[in-house]
Amino acid sequence: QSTGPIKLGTLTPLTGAGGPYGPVMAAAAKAVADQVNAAGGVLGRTVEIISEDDQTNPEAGVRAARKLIDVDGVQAIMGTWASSVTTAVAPLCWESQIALATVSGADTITQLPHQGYLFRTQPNTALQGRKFGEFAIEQGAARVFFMTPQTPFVESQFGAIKAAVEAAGGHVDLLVYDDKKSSYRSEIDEMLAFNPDMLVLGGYTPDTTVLLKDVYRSGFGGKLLAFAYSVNQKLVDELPADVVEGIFTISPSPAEGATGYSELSQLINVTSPDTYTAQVYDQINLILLAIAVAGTASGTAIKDDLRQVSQNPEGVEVANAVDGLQALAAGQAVNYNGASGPCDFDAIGDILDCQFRYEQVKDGTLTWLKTA
Amino acid sequence: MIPLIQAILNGIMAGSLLAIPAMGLTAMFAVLRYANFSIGALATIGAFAAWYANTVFGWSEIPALIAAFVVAALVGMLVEQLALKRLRPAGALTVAIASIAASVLLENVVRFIFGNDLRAFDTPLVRDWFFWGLRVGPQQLQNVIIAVVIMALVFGFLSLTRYGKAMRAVADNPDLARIYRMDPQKIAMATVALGTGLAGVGGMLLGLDSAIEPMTGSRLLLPIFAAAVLGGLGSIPGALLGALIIGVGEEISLLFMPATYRSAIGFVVILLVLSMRPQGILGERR
Amino acid sequence: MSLLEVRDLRHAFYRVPVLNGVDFSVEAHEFAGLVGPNGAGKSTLYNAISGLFIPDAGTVTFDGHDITRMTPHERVALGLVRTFQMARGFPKLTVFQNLMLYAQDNLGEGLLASLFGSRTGKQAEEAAAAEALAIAHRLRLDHVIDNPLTALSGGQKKLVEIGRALMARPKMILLDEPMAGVNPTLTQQIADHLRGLNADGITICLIEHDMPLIGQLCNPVTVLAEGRTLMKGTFDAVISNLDVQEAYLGARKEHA
Amino acid sequence: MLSYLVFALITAGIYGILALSLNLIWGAAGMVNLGLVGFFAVGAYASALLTTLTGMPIWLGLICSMAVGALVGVAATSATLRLRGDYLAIVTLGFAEVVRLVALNERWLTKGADGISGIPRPFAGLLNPAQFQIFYMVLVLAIMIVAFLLLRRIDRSPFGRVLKAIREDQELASFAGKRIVRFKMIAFALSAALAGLAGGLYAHFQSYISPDHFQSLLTIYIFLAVTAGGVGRPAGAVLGAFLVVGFLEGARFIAHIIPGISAVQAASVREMMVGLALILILQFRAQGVLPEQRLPAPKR
Amino acid sequence: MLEANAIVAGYGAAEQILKGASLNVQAGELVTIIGPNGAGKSTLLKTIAGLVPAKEGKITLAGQDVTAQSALERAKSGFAFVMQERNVFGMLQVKDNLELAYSGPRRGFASARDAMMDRYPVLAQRRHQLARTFSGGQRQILAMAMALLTKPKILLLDEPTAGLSPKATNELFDAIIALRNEGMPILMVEQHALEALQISSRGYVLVAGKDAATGTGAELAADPEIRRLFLGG
Ligand SMILES: Nc1ncnc2c1ncn2[C@@H]1O[C@H](COP(=O)(O)OP(=O)(O)OP(=O)(O)O)[C@@H](O)[C@H]1O
Ligand SMILES: Nc1ncnc2c1ncn2[C@@H]1O[C@H](COP(=O)(O)OP(=O)(O)OP(=O)(O)O)[C@@H](O)[C@H]1O
Ligand SMILES: [Mg+2]
Ligand SMILES: [Mg+2]
Repeated sequence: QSTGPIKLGTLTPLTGAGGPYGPVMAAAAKAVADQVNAAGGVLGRTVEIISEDDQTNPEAGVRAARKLIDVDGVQAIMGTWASSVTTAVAPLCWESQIALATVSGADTITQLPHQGYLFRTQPNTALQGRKFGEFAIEQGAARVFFMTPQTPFVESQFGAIKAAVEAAGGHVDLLVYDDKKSSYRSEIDEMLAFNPDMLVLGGYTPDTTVLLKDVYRSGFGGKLLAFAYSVNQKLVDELPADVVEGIFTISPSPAEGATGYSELSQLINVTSPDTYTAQVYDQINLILLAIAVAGTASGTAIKDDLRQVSQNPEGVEVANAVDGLQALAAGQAVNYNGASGPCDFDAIGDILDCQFRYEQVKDGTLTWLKTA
Repeated sequence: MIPLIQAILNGIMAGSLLAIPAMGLTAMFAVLRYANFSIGALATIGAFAAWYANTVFGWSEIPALIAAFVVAALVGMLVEQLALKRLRPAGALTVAIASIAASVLLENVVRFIFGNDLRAFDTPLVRDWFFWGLRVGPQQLQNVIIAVVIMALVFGFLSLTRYGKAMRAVADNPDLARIYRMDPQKIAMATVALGTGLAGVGGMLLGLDSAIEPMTGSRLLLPIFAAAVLGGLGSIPGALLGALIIGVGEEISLLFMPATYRSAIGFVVILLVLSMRPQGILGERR
Repeated sequence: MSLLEVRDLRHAFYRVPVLNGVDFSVEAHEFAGLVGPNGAGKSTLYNAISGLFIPDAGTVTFDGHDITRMTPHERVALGLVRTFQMARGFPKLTVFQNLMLYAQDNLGEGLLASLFGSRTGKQAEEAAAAEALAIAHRLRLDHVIDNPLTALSGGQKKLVEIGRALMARPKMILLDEPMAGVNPTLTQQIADHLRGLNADGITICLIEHDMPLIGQLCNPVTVLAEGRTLMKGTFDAVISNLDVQEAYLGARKEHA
Repeated sequence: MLSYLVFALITAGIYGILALSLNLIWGAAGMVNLGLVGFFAVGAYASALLTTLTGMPIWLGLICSMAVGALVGVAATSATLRLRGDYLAIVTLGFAEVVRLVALNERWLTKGADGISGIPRPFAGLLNPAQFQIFYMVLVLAIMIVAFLLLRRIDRSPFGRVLKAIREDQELASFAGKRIVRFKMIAFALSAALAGLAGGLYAHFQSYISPDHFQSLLTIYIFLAVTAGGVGRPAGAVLGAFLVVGFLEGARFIAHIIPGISAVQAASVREMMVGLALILILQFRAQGVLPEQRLPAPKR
Repeated sequence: MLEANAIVAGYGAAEQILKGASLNVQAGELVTIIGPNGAGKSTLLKTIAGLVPAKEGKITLAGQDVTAQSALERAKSGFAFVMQERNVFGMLQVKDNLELAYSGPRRGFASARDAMMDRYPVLAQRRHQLARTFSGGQRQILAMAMALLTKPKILLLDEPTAGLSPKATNELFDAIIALRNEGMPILMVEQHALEALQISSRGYVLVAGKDAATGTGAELAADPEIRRLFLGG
């Protein structure tokens, strides 16, 4: 297929448990496509985004992916969120020689025999856990309590937190809760019984909202640390100010001074886009650049030439596809540094290195503390 | 001892949230003899209506509660009129299944209009009260009281007033009701308004306690249904009791079970109770 | 030993006593009658005998077995079948299917026989079908044989009720007002048939308010009143009893 | 496009087997199994674990998924078979929840939320992906048709007649001398076995399963399928399953035609259409497209 | 008073059960319909009461055409109907059955109910019992009491004595005669056919959806052919 628009698919959760995240992700991909098309497209072809809903359900996700691949003929699928969906969809992709870019966290994903067709922009979960633990220590916490719903990465995350905190002589404990409940009073009682001075929240926005309210009611006096994708500006705005004041958040981030994140924020008109949106933004930029470098729009081309644009030491640094395409047109090599990080990948498709941005809710807004 | 009492208190507070929509479900079942599963989506709609009234019009809690009731009841009647009414001759289960389809439809109408974002009410959160090493939430206490009051009102209405008796008569035998000058259509609609309105109120209280999004209500549909069955489908006090038992059972289970198995405990409680009382706690034998 | 023997049966619903120590027995091959005022407890007695509920006290023995606490189907398996006063049935199934379901020991009902069509199963099924058609014909149900029960008249439902008992060919049939609502002419024909069954050895117990019919068919007749056995005797002895006349038959006024 | 249709047919075939399972237990015997997806999951996990851990051949795994489905089904529900229908509904609902929680939390057995990947596919080495799909479609549809023929036979047989009697009035059925608990147990075991088989077929097709696969939405879809197709008639169940898959997939294309809506709005339109289509079918055919048949009595 | 003319009716779209049945009841008349099972007697009463729609024909009450009215409207215009089956609210207590049946001004209820309970003491003794636990005969009595509480203009009775003891049957017939004597038009279906015809002013024999014969009660009861075919001897 070498004429007509270049077709790319997003497969994000638009309904179901991941519902709060998927829509913005799809919108971000679309916005990049529009931007690129306005600047003349890629290889002289326009870019078309087809958005399907994985319903946060691998069964439905596979059905949607089949449609994207077999009917729409997309060359890449971006944005799969739930690890189970990614794992279910991945074989379809490598069998059909389609690239799959994911934001899922489960460690097992990149160990699948994907022959390079899969890459993910989400940093390794153990790494995130370590950052949590180190930050807790830094904040002077000696007793850290981790509350999380059941996810594929509970163990590795908790293990890393534990290692980091115990190395500094602290204590940790874990509670895995059921994320479909409307109140967590007894879970909080259990947490209080441990008497932690820092509570780490591992959930997503819906359950974290409920949890934070109950934490507030309980009069818990310790510090709170959460993923920025759950305690985002939206949540901060919606909850009463006293409930969220002082919460620390942590998220993967590009190096300080990189422009990708703020450009994304402008492009989709969202004050502080969550990490998943930033990652999808990076995914489509990378894919378009890889296509441009390869000169053909195919999954194999993307797979083969992704690292040409993501981590080319000779390349000029670019933070979006339009700039990158221009640079390529001018005969330069490019090195993409995006909104979620520098986007350099190892052989199995994991990101090599990532910085984290630390923020804290101050007077009702997420305020930057540091990037490290 | 303290943790046990605390768990019971927590359970009562959690259970009272399920109770109101469960009473709506059971009230409709008492009269119409089918389980209207659209109450999940209608609870969401009630929550959104109240949220809209609260954050956009600035209404306070009680008027917002009324808005939740009215809007959910109107939508509920519309669903009954357009989608369910004509199916009644085909049997209770067909209607119940159609109400699930209606629920899917409604949930996505909400999603279409409001998106998936979480929303919260513009009301202050209150810290718990502490005494004797226990803590209770004033707002949750208020939910318990609302649930009990609604239970008393609805129960009194159905069993003491002539209109309430007429509702049950229609449930029993619509043809005979017609001969005795009762209008099954009107009465069915009134029941649906009552039941779905209660679902709306339940949705708002749920939203006050947690957050509002298109799945707020349907997420809890199963425990709500379970509460109604446990109490004995058709029994209003039963629905309240069933909800409290499920709530307390789940919270107590946390004392000795991993929290992730919490919702399974609800079902174990149901199994235990039902094996002793097959008709539900307060259910009438059929 | 009687075929059916009920001793000192007692039962109360929500503390309201209904059976207050009923003694009742039916000998093998008898055509017994059971009468009594409305609310005397006749149907309740049948309910206890057939296993609809377990009585508070007393025993029921049938054919030498203590059946007081057996499940209904175990009692049927022993050869005791009943009909209901308020005709019930499987509403969406046809008259034919309703009848077929009462055929006992139908080997065709096994899963394997149903799936793979065993010879004996097929034969049993065919025999039952022939029987069902004959009974339907006798009960004037031919033209509604494929109707679901919901599409029958009140009397026709009662006829199906009778028909099901006939299908079972058990040791004993308990009939609860089978003729109420059945046209008098047909009643006569059914009565003849019942008498024939009885002659073939099937024990029958009949509850009826139609006194001429009881007189025609039953001997002995037991009278139940207020949950107790008032008396048992021949039909003539029963109707000439003053207590029975007072409680049950009523003084007959001449109508203007 | 062709491979998409093949895929859709495989999905429909698996849904069809599930619908047949539900129709047997609900349509024929009147027992409401709200935990259908739980039995589907049990079957899927059984075959997946046995084939990946013990290297059992796939056909044996599938047989085991039926056996395990039936066993677990009977064990979970035997206590309720004496009780009225609503309680079976609740117990099965709880069963599905417990299955999901066990699959999610008992990592030693099920690998938790990670799920089990690398489940073997039959003849995977011999066929390329496209050939495999076609082979699997034939396999699934053939199994579905066999199941359909068997269930239709049951439906019209004396055994099926007893089930229907139990559905109509189980108390009366016992007064007709039927051992209702036994009949219900057999029916439930059969139905659970079928759901388990569907699960096994699903697992070996997808080669990956996880707790997320088994959400109650699937149970809802199957209930909708059976209701729309016609409760109490195997052909109706199969038709309903194909209709539902048709709606689920067809709605995608329609949702994309509507201009000016966001992705999430398109997704909600898609689901709305599925709900609406089923409501509309029921408005016009309250008994489903292929209503239950009444067999005429044989002629004298 | 009541006139039904060439009624065609049935259940569902295609089926015809009544194929042009006609009858009338004059003021102060007791009219009995007899006929074999499945002839359409109940269907005719249900059509008159409005529970089964008439496909053809006309029904008038006191000169007013009610054919187009619903069952509810007809009940309001003065029909009372004791159905053959399911004629009480089984899930309600006896006292609630009576309360719902009563249709006069609220404050007259207590005395009307007490009068009814005096007439049928079983209703007073068992006022809190659920109607569905009543014995067959008790149920018939309750149904009759409910119909009478509506103070109807015309009374339709479908086998009111089915299941009643001989004594209760006689008492009920006496009560019906008393009502007739008060001027209440009554249309009754009975399988106690001979007794019913004896107390009726007129009777109809309904066969296969049509009125096959009519005459005074005594005439019909004496007709040997009718006796043989429908009266059992
Ligand atoms: N579940 C119950 N609760 C309370 N009372 C009951 C219940 N079942 C039956 N009764 C009462 O028990 C008595 C006996 O009823 P039963 O049906 O046995 O009478 P019967 O002799 O068959 O009368 P009939 O000739 O009218 O059919 C009646 O007074 C009835 O009201
Ligand atoms: N709900 C129904 N749907 C379809 N057909 C029906 C229905 N009710 C009755 N029928 C049929 O209509 C015919 C007349 O029924 P109807 O009840 O009027 O008879 P009937 O004269 O009252 O008989 P009975 O003396 O047995 O009560 C019967 O053949 C019956 O099969
Ligand atoms: Mg009786
Ligand atoms: Mg009749």
